[in-house]
Amino acid sequence: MSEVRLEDIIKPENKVYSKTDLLTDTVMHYCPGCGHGTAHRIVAEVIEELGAQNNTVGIAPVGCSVLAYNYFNIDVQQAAHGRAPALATAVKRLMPDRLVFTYQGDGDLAAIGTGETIHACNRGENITIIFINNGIYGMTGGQMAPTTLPNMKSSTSPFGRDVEMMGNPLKITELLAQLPGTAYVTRQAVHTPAHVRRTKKAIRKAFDLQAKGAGTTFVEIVSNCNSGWKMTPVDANKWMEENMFPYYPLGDIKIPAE
Amino acid sequence: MSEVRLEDIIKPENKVYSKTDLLTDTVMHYCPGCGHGTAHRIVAEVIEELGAQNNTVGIAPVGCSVLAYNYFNIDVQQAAHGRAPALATAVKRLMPDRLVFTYQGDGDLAAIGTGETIHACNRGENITIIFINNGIYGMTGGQMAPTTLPNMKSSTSPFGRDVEMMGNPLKITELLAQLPGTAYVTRQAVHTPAHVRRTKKAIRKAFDLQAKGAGTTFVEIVSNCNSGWKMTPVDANKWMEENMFPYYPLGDIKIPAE
Amino acid sequence: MTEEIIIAGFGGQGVLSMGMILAYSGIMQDKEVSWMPSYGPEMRGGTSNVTVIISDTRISSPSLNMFDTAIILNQQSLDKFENAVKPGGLLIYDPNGVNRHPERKDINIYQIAATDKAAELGIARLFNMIVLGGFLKVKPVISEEYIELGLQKSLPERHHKLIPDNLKAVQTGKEIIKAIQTV
Amino acid sequence: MTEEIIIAGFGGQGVLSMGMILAYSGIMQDKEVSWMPSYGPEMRGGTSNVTVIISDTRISSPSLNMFDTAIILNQQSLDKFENAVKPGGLLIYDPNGVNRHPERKDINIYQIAATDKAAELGIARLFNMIVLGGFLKVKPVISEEYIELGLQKSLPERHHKLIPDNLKAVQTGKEIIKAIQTV
Amino acid sequence: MAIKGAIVVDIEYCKGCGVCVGACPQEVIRLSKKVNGKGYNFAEMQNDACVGCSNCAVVCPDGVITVYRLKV
Amino acid sequence: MAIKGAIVVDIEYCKGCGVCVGACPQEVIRLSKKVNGKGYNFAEMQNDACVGCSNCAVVCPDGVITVYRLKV
Amino acid sequence: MKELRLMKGNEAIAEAAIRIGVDGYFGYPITPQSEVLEHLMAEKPWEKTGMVVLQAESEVASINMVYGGAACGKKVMTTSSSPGFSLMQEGMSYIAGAELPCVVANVVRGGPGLGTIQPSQADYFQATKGGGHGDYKLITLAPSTVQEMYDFVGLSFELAFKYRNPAIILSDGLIGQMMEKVYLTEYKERWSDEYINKTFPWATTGRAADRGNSIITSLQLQADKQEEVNLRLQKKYREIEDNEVRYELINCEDADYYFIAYGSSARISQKAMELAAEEGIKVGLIRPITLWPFPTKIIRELGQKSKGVLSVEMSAGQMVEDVRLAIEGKVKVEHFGRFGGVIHSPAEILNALKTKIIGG
Amino acid sequence: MKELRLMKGNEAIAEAAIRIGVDGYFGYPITPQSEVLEHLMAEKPWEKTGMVVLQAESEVASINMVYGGAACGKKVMTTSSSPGFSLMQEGMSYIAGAELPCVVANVVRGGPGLGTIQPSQADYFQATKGGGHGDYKLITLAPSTVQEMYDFVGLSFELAFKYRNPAIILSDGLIGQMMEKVYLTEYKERWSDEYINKTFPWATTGRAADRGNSIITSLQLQADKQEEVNLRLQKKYREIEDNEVRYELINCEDADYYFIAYGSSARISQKAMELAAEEGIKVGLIRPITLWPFPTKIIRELGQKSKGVLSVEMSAGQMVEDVRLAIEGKVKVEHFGRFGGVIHSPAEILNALKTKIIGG
Ligand SMILES: Cc1ncc(C[n+]2csc(CCOP(=O)(O)OP(=O)(O)O)c2C)c(N)n1
Ligand SMILES: Cc1ncc(C[n+]2csc(CCOP(=O)(O)OP(=O)(O)O)c2C)c(N)n1
Ligand code: SF4
Ligand code: SF4
Ligand code: SF4
Ligand code: SF4
Ligand code: SF4
Ligand code: SF4
Ligand SMILES: [Mg+2]
Ligand SMILES: [Mg+2]
Repeated sequence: MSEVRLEDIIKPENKVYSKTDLLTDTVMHYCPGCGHGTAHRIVAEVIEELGAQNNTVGIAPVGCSVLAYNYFNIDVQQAAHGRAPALATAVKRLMPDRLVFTYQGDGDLAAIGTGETIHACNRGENITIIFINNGIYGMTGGQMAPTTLPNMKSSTSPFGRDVEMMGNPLKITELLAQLPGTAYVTRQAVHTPAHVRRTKKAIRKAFDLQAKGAGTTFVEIVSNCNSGWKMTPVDANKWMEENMFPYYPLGDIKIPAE
Repeated sequence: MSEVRLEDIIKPENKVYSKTDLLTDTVMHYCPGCGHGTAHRIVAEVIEELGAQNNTVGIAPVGCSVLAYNYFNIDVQQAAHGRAPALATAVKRLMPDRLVFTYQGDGDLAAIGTGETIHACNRGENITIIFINNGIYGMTGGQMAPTTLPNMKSSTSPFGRDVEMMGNPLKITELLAQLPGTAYVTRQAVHTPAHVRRTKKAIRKAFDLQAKGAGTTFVEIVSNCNSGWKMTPVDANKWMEENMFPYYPLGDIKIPAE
Repeated sequence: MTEEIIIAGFGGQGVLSMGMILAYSGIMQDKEVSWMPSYGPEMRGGTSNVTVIISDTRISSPSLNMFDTAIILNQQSLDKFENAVKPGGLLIYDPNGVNRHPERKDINIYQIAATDKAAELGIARLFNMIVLGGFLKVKPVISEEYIELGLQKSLPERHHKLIPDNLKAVQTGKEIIKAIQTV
Repeated sequence: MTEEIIIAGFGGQGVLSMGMILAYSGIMQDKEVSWMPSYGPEMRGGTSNVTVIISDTRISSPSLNMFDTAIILNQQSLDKFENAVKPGGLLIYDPNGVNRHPERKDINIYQIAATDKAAELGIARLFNMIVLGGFLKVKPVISEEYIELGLQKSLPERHHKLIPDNLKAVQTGKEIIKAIQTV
Repeated sequence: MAIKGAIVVDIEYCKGCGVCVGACPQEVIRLSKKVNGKGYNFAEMQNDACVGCSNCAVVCPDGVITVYRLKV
Repeated sequence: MAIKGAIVVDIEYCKGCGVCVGACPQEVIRLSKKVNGKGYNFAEMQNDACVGCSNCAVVCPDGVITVYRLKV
Repeated sequence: MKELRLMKGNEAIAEAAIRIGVDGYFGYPITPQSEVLEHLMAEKPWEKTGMVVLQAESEVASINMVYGGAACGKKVMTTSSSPGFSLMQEGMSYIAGAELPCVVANVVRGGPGLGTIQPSQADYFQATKGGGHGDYKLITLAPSTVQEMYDFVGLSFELAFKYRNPAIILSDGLIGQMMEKVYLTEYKERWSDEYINKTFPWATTGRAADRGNSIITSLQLQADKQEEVNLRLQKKYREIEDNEVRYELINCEDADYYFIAYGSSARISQKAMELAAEEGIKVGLIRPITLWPFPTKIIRELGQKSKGVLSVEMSAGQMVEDVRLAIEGKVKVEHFGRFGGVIHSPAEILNALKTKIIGG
Repeated sequence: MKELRLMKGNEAIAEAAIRIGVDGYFGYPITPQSEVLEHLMAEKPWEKTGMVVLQAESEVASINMVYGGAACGKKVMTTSSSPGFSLMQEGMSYIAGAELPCVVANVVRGGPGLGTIQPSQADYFQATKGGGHGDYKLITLAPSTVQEMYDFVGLSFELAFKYRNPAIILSDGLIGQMMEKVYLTEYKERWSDEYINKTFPWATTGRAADRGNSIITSLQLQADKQEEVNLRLQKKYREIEDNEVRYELINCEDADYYFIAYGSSARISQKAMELAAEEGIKVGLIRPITLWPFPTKIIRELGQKSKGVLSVEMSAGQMVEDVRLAIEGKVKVEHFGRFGGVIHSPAEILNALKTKIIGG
């Protein structure tokens, strides 16, 4: 077999996978191994597949993904911390034929933005929320998030999250699934190829449902913050499987009736 | 029987019921027949029964019950709209041996205060929340609340609440019951003697659980806003039974394990 | 001509709408008008008042402390506004429920038993139009025909059929108002 | 005496802690000190720098544009700070990964191959102490003994056992620094 | 042994809402034709069937009813 | 018929996170001893066992892997 | 002939919004301005012009909805009263930083805190100096009639879009609740998507091949870049100061003294001026219509040559600082205010002129 | 001897809070001040002094927790940075209206909007004029060293309780992030319940037979009552203005010119002053320590007799208005600022003095 040389394989006509053009060429500022990058890519791939590049408005949060607008080659608004669902509400209502999604971290969505998240979902705003749950405030240096696990260390729970004092991790996704306004609520991950493919399908499904006017679609992605967790990326992914997934089990939480 | 004259009956030693001294003599500003007054009275009666008059801090909201501090003869703080649970959190943590409760309307608690409510409950703050759900913003003139029923008229849904446009009524109480931080969650009413007595028991139970450090206790009272609903008090109570109760069924939603 | 009026009474007495009809009628007669209510939280009960100004020229302040005319519909309002009538001005009041009657000597005082009359005629809802009629009798700042136009503009279409009754009540008011003191 | 220093390099090179040890040592020697870091969002990577001032008198501005000494640990920082050295001042740099060497003629330039040395000795974590040693060799603004006290104060108790190794690295730095140009 | 009850309504504080009327199992209460100082038709006993059960007082939003009971 | 694959890593954009390494079913990838301009040990092919399954590219957070596949 | 209506100030805002072709209103009830949302809901403009109306869950949500809508190049607005406007301060700063055109009306009530629901002008500083963080300015219009409440909706949007800057209407409970004659304008169509795309290439309406992708943000992690943003903003602010000062002069021809008053206070001061004239005191009224940009020049010009100036506000003294900055110590400047929801009487104002300025 | 530590300004705030016996801290992370909460969580003061520390769900929650705690007569505080402080404006107005003593530190960053996380002083207006609604004032202290970050925590609480008024520490990313020597004070015990009950009868600690029930509110539905509240507040503010002005004079003995600068800018201006001295230009520095009450009197006194005054701020020009109000047009007043997160260099400041004042 070794007679096939690399040069023979590496030819444009043999290309089976490369980064979508819907992402710009700007180097992402994320830490090595951070799931944000992967999540960005599959969102972009779905938009590309839908041919919706010129018909989409994304809303970036405050959090590590605040600069998402530098990477997505689509129109993006950068929202105040926690308020992305409010922006998305207005955008979608004013331009109902656009594909509108927010991309938010767990601090953004489940702490300061709790009210906006719940009410947008409760109104059944016809938007998609992509929710990156890394159990920590990445951008500001690894503080405790609403989703930080019991006993998990962070810079504001340096001896581990003490649930007596600091409360329980908030399973906001399960709460949102209770609201009649949400059409599709799922929890996924992006640390292995299989999970990436499954998550991409989930995003596709969410966007398709949005196009049908089904109501709010919500895709949680449990991800790592290797920097905030103070681990190597590979260790972080392993830790995530062992610790985050039992608490935040992957899978669909609510799927449309029909 | 008619030989017993009224003067014989109406004597101090025959008194079986009168307004508790834990309420001041100030005339309540509530509209005739408004449930706020009844709710105040039974909260006051429970505090009196517990001998907790000098050991209680109440938090009044912004809403018709903003002036609750004029009626309760206990220490009261008046909170910004929606923020009563944040105040109560601090009060209880700083003075853990006090009985601390908030008294909030549906606009206050379930619209602007959604974040504070959910996070106080999620942290399991050892406080009691008394939640008056009258399906409307009473104080400001009968605007739609998060809890306004489908097709129900209000000054901001003059043709009835259109759930497509304005979203579904938010059953916040059911959501809060999902949180591990809440110890006791119940829904009651105060428009008939039987309901009043039952609700009083619920409040007693909530306060007792708080004394035991059980976590957040939450008593919803479905009530009328005859003024906002534009009905007589008696009609309003009837309408409430027929329309509010099916949507907000009375009874315990979560009771402590043991 | 500038007429500065305060109308004051209980919440449910139609104080605000009386003022509004007056103002709308003023507009129909090509006057400048302003209508400034007291306002408070929603709860039922309590007193309510409105300042109405009708003028031939641009109106400066819509909020005033002294008035040409005070139309008073309960005791509390009488206590509050009796002294706010300009010397030589007009005070009209409904004696129903009033136990301390106006005492000023330097103003014109009229009584209108509109509550009783309305009850008698079974037109409680038009009580305020009776009062309005009384006022217009004493001070015809707006001509008859414009009141009808004012009603047309201020009432929603579906209530237009009630306009004749309204006008009749105005007429009644003109008939029953009586002078107590003129200066 | 006032010594105004900038230390600049990659995020992971211990730039900030080097500055902190220097500052703490200054305190132990009864100097006035200030330590002003560049700071940014959390994400790993990127450059990092800190301004350290050690003085016998009250320090006015903790933030400066010109420095007595620049301690430079990568190319980007060299590009950025070469011109921020005062004429006659000192520039120390680690040549590892540097392809454009300093060009100024009016300053003292020293090289310290701390990266290589640290790798060679298997003490990558003490890389910054080697650099510190080199600086102190050239400018002994802090006496030896106070560096040890500074380490004691700045390291958490549980790391005190590493102090001898730190001091050894400082010693190494003093040995390996070499002058490129003196003015 | 019979039980005789009576209520005293604090007339000036009563708002005439009528909630007590329907709450009374004995149909003791009615709203008066008279009004109080605030213009409300206050509650009053219309017969002597009161058994002092306190239902009326318990639902009165303004807490203006005091209840008495005598075993005769 | 066999399938031969190959990947091209955009070395300067690779952050050396190593996530692709574990994702490859064929153990094709390793992190280089060399570093790129930003100081990262970038990913590289260590053998010719690649089957072009794209797993590595799909999990690469920075999308720096391009995958080629040839049926031979 | 234009349609004539007797309307509350609040209703006039709502009606103007519908008629000038506003695309979206997002608001939360609060006295004394709830009639804005109520009027809109009753009029169902979504059936007439396609205007979106939504009751938000809070003022924080409202202002961020406005951000989202404005970022699409749509005409969007919200209204509130003092405590609600305070909650919007982060949002206002973001909107100013991202240079989004939009309109916010604050129908001011007495503060601080929950205060009272009666009229006040004590939110002047908040509006004109910046209640939010950072160096930014809001174009601030102060209506003093119900007609102006109506007219300024259109004017605010015009200025907002002209400068890509938020504009606010600073009114109060008096103007909001009072009724006056209003001449209504014809219904205008809302802007079409094509118009928006062509006119506002910055708007995030969905990427277009010819302009690439639009980004709306107020973030610049690098300080020097953020300084550039600020320099651009400051340049724009100077331009607005040069071009958009608006005021009204009443009886200023040969005045010895001046009242400086805006909004409701200007109305009441006008009455005080009438009373003064009766006593032979010559007072003029300078009524700032734009509070920012503030009519510094005219106040300086007229005021410095007068015998004294009285700043009349329903506050403890806020605008008076801008008046002092204009007068530069040349003549006496005093403040007269009632506050916490109390409206001054014309007689009081005249009296203040006599004691604080003429006799003072 | 006092304990000596090398600390960040943010850590100094946290350490001071523990040592002076603060009862509760409630805060939400934001750069550049997250070290405050982090330091507290690492130190576990609840084990040392019983201090409560809680990470809130937002800044809105933090400030309202502070309201609740302060209403109990407890020493409570929060810290944030610009966008977070903007979110607290409703709360600040309530706290001022309810007259609650508490301390809030704003470690300012470049705005507007999300801006940048680098140092700025562009929240001066917000702090001193009132970012929230209504007529109220915050006692505003501007530390310019890490030691002052430490010391002003105690001082702020002292003033806050003395006047039942919120106090804020207006710092910035430079002072927050830099390390300097700090002399730490001894641990003080927190106030006992008995002490609080006795000293603060207004506090809602649970009704007591001798004082009846306490009510903490900022509501007065009747305007005249609300005006009384405001009159009481204004009286208190005048008292604070009379008693609590603090400033530092550096080299002011025979200065021809003055820099007016606070916080970080004062540090940098001091360096500029050194550079000026080298060139024989006699400049003094007036450093306001309290921004409100503003040291108007001393600036007027010295400044009006000088050849010109330069207000140096990391903003587009905010404090300069107060300087102008003090100088009253008597001598030239100019502003020099860098902004959006850029820190001015000493040389630039000197240059600005030369071009804007001396040569200008
Ligand atoms: C009003 C406000 N408060 C706080 C912050 C500071 N802040 C920026 S990002 C962030 C948390 C980010 O965490 P998360 O949403 O989980 O995103 P991640 O970085 O983990 O992806 C915080 C608190 C801010 N910018 N604005
Ligand atoms: C920040 C803020 N927004 C809005 C208001 C106006 N406001 C006062 S009470 C109220 C709603 C009250 O409704 P609810 O909580 O249901 O109480 P109810 O009066 O029905 O008992 C609103 C919106 C306010 N005071 N503050
Ligand atoms: S800090 Fe955490 S979330 Fe942010 S880029 Fe790094 S790893 Fe990702
Ligand atoms: S408005 Fe409604 S809630 Fe308020 S007092 Fe009246 S009936 Fe009760
Ligand atoms: S329930 Fe109370 S307030 Fe209502 S009518 Fe009866 S006694 Fe009067
Ligand atoms: S006590 Fe019972 S029986 Fe007597 S009036 Fe009241 S409800 Fe009727
Ligand atoms: S996953 Fe991507 S960035 Fe990470 S090492 Fe592999 S190629 Fe490099
Ligand atoms: S394409 Fe598949 S086989 Fe080839 S390197 Fe990538 S993961 Fe391995
Ligand atoms: Mg996160
Ligand atoms: Mg309600």
